[in-house]
Amino acid sequence: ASSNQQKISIAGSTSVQPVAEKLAEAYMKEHPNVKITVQGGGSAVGITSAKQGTAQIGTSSSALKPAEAEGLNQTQIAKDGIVIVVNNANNLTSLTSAQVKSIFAGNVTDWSQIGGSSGSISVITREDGSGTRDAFQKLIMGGNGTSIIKSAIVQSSTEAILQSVKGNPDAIGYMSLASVTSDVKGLTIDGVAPSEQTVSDGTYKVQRPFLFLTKGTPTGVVKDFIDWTMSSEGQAIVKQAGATPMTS
Amino acid sequence: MAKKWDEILVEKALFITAISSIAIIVLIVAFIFQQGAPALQQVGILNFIFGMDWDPTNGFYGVFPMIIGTLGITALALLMGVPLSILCSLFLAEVAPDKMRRILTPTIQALAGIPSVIYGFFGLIVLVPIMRVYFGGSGFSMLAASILLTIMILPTITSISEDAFRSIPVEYKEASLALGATQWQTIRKVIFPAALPGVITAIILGMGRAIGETMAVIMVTGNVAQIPGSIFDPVRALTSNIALEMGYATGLHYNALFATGIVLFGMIIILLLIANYIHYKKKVTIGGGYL
Amino acid sequence: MSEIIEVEDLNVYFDEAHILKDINIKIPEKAVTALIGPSGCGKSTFIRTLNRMNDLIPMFKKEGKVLLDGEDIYDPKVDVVELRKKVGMVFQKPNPFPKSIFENVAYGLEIHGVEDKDKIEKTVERSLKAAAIWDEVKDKLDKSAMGLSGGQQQRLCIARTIAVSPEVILMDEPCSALDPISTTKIEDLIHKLKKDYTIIIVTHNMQQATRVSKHTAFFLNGEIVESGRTDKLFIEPEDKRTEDYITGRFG
Amino acid sequence: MSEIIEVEDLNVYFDEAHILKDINIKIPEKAVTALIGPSGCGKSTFIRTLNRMNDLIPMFKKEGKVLLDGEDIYDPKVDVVELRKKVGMVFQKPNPFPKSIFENVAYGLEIHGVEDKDKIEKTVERSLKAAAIWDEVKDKLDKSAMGLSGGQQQRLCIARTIAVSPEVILMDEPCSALDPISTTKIEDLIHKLKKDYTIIIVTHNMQQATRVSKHTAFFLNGEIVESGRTDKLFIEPEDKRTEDYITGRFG
Amino acid sequence: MIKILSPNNSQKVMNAVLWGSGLFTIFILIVIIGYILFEGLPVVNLNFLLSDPIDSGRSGGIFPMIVSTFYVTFIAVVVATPLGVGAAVFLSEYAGESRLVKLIRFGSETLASIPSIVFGLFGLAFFVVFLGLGWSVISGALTLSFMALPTILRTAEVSIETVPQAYKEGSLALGATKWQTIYKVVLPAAIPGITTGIILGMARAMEETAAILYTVGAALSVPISMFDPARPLPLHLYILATEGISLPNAYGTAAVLVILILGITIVTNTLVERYTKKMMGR
Ligand SMILES: Nc1ncnc2c1ncn2[C@@H]1O[C@H](COP(=O)(O)OP(=O)(O)OP(=O)(O)O)[C@@H](O)[C@H]1O
Ligand SMILES: Nc1ncnc2c1ncn2[C@@H]1O[C@H](COP(=O)(O)OP(=O)(O)OP(=O)(O)O)[C@@H](O)[C@H]1O
Ligand SMILES: [Mg+2]
Ligand SMILES: [Mg+2]
Ligand SMILES: O=P([O-])([O-])[O-]
Repeated sequence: ASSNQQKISIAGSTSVQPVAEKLAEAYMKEHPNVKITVQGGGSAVGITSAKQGTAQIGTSSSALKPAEAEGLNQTQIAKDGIVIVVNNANNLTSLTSAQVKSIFAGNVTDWSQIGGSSGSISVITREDGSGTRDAFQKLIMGGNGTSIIKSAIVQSSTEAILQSVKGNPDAIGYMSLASVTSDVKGLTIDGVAPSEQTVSDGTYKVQRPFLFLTKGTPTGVVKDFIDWTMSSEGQAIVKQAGATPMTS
Repeated sequence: MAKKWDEILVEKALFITAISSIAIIVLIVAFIFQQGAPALQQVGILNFIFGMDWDPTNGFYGVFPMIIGTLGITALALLMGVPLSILCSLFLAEVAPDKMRRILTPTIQALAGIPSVIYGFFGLIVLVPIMRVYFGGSGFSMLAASILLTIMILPTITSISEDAFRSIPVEYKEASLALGATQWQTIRKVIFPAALPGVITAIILGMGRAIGETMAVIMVTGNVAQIPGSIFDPVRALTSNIALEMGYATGLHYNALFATGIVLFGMIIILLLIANYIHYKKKVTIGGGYL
Repeated sequence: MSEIIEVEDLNVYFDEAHILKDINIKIPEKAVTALIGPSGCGKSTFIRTLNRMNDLIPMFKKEGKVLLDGEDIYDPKVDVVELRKKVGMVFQKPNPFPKSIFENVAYGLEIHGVEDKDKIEKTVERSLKAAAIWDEVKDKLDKSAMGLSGGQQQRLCIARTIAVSPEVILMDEPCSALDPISTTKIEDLIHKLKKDYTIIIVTHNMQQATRVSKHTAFFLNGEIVESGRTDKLFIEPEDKRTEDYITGRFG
Repeated sequence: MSEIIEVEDLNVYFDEAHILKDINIKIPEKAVTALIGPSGCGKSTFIRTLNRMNDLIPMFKKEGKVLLDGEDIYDPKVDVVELRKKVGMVFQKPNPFPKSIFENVAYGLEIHGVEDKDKIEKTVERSLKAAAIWDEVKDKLDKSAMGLSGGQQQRLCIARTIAVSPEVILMDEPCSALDPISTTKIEDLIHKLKKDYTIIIVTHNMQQATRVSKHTAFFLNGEIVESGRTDKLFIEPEDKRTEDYITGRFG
Repeated sequence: MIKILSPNNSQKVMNAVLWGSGLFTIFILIVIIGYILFEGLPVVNLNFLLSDPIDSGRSGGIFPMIVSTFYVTFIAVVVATPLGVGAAVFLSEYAGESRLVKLIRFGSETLASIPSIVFGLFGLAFFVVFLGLGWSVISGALTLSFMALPTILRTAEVSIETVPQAYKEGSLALGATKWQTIYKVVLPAAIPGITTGIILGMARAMEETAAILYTVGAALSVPISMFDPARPLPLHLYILATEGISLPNAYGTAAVLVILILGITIVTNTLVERYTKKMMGR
């Protein structure tokens, strides 16, 4: 059977990785002659691997910059909501995006300034360049306009944000919707509570794309896989994997 | 003369292994430089090293706070870790009951096999909250990282120096004890000096581990690229800088991360030169004496 | 003359091997006792038991008593360090420290808390002279002791031991690597020392035993076959095996 | 009788220290040559020069020639390994390997390519018997050699050396740690060996020198003061210093 | 401080200090290993050990990861050990104190301080892309072997240098060649130290994440050939933990890894201990 076996390698974003793995698993079940491997490394690895051809499909969890996009064909396979989270002990349940912005810009430094019980705010952010931060920066901070305060604690993964916020009653952070648990509290922003529904229909604004990147237009089995991913069957699996499908 | 051929062959083979280590080093160094040099050129070496701002999105590439961060974390970790590890290795080699040693030695070695991520999570979930409660601030701090590193370098330094202590010929020990020296005097004046080369190697390897460690440090330092006011403030290490952003960096940003690697490399070389200078000064011959 | 050391029913084992069997002996104070016997009979093991040097060997086990000044040195209350200060030892294989010649001899003084440099220097010189090695090393006191010849190392180890003036000095074949002249000098030293110190010397040289010792014990296969005054033991031994051994008719 | 080794104008230095000075000596084949002299005079250094063991000491420097069978052993063309196969050595300080007693003796055979187990076992037994240690170790051949007594280790090292039958055997005080009986046995061995082998022995024991050797060389301060037939040298030495030394009137 | 104390008292103080540090280390060991086992053992059962992961590891087991870990670590150690020990032998026995020696020594120490992520990126550029080995067991293992190399090299060098000269002389005097001497006398005598180096190197290779993140692939299936991608335990738990897939399973994976390593170190140490006892007679 191996003689006509076809291989696809996928590499890149670690946020997309679990989704891609689940897609691959289901696809391989239907197509026993196709072997798909999924490799992490980060969105940058996705971009370079796709460009170099080391991987047939690169993945990214943020919109590409013009220079990065050059020569690449992009397919958005899912959406991912980004939730502003605080400690469960925090008495606030909602904020406006302007309030979040001033907190992250460092203009508001105590919870009492915005109606919470007093406590100096501990701002936790993701690392520069991460898909999550990119989206947050663009949609909350306003593009390159205002930067996140320099003294903010930087954490490099979804789980690390979760644990940091969980462990500190005065913390605030942001993270992928799929990973939010009852350990922390997701805030309603501008009156919209984050949920798959609100992300999917676009009412919840803070979100980012999950992208499949190919060098040029996909062909053959790669094209078939991507098409399948976009089909209702594939999108159902995206949903199972915790991401928000393109169509609800 | 078949034998002679064997010998020459063996020597050549050994030479090749030695050279291959060099080749590996050269390969990696060349790789780092090739990837990092463009950033140094574009940003300017001095701007890069002494720049106070790291903000790739807006084109600022200065690593000075991280140099301080790395030095601080490493120094603090060595300050706590070296004495603890060496005392512990002395404990194992000279004091601990045999049965205890037989369990402890492998367990300490196993400590070297615990993934950094786990150390990181341990730090994040257990250590950071404790630090926050007792020392204020966010808990993310230089000290938290140093404590983790102290534990992480413990197995390297302890195991290697324990071996160094235990390989000192018993004759020396006997001679000292027979003169009425206490065990501690014997350790301090005979065993320790004779084992010094091994201990220094252990420290150097431990220092390497401390400088090079990434994953655990990332989770507990807070990664704030600012010069810390105290050991309770958050900092960012050079290694963290590379690991944090490498996943997303392209173009100049990517090169700048490797340039961070070059700076780190320079620091390592300076630290090693210092360590080797001490090493050279204190060089003792053991196992010598030909009769 | 009183006994400084009394050994009662001493048995020593290394793991299962029974090395010393029912040893009973009294060592007189301020006198020289020689231990003789064929190679491997347990002489070294015996004297290493007297300063508890065998404690370092994990498989060492002992039964019986070793009394020093009436006190059992294996009593848990005994401070081994103090014991070894009182009971010095020159090992069978010369074992200088990997330090300079001077430091080798000064070592014992320093650990005994002597800080006066002058005193240390004087004692080092006196000890090296007594061990008949001063002339050979006086110009290279700061050189490593590892670069000495076998016999020089042996004499250095003697100097190192006498520098700290222990009450009892155990010497395990101290002249084995020495030429007749150096040997004579060491024997002179022993003669001098015995006025104030108790000396136990292991030797393969019967003449040496008769020259230096007042008492002799003859070891064979881990047992003491005979012990007593040297003049008597060598002239009219009680045991046939002793006679055979000292006359070289053995085995 | 021909000379197997000829040493011409040999000078040896350790760094600046001039250890051997203008040594000229011929060693006769299939005979025993004794080297005597006070401790530290250069005997060990001299014999270690004969199998190029001093090459291992970084600061060793030499001038002059050492001819073995007419060939300079320091010639760059010479294969040191072959040389050392021909010229075996028993060291002053016993240095068994940290291996079992059996392996210690079998070692030399194995590296010389002997593979026949039976032959190895026989040779090991024969060598241990010749070195007068067989009875003491025959039941613990698989035990570590490090657990032997000083004298046992010394005899083991002798066994190890003769097991590979070198043409020339250098012995640096091979009986220093041995009792008279073992010593006699080793001397008997030497007598047996000298029929087929050339032996050079360092000894501090004048009687031993007269008993075993045909030729003797007297070393003093790195020089050979006198060398020649043992009977002559000990009865009517030419040099005053030799006379003083052998009669013990020295220094 | 110690100066003012009498030797006797300083002995007592140091005894207390040494015991103190020993007990403190035990405390650390109990806290760290206890923490991992406490958090991780609840999910560990036979099914966890022997089945494939389901849902990226949200449920199911870690069998392929255990296989991957052994596969990758084995190759890494098999490559790094001869290189490291060989180089150490060359440095300590053949090269003298030349420039080259100093350079290699210095280089290997530098190598020991290079961050693992840089090794990972190097591995990606060199093995995966340049040599075209792809994301595979072999790419990951070779990267790890480079990381483990300096520890093995320097540790072996130190222990080879402490072998008493007298052993070497004894062998050479019997007509052994230099290599025979090294192989049959020096290396056996240096075994305890060399094993420590190998164990430390191996432990490093077994726990490393960053260096394999970019090189080994992350396949969830059992690797058969060296060129298959794999997902060793530390990488698996890294993905599980950082992406918030399943923290309990991450700890379970960590617990398994810790137990594996403990098993290996205990067995090796016992063997070495026995061996030394036999050789040294004590
Ligand atoms: N490695 C060395 N470095 C410096 N000097 C040395 C070294 N080895 C020996 N010497 C010196 O060379 C001289 C001769 O030493 P050698 O060992 O040859 O003496 P020896 O005649 O064998 O004495 P002994 O009977 O005591 O063994 C001595 O003065 C000794 O101190
Ligand atoms: N560490 C050890 N382990 C096992 N057996 C040992 C050990 N040390 C000595 N022995 C054995 O104990 C016996 C006595 O040894 P010891 O060293 O006391 O002899 P000795 O009388 O001093 O001999 P020599 O004159 O050769 O030095 C010997 O048979 C020896 O093999
Ligand atoms: Mg003895
Ligand atoms: Mg000598
Ligand atoms: O790995 P990322 O999805 O955060 O780019």
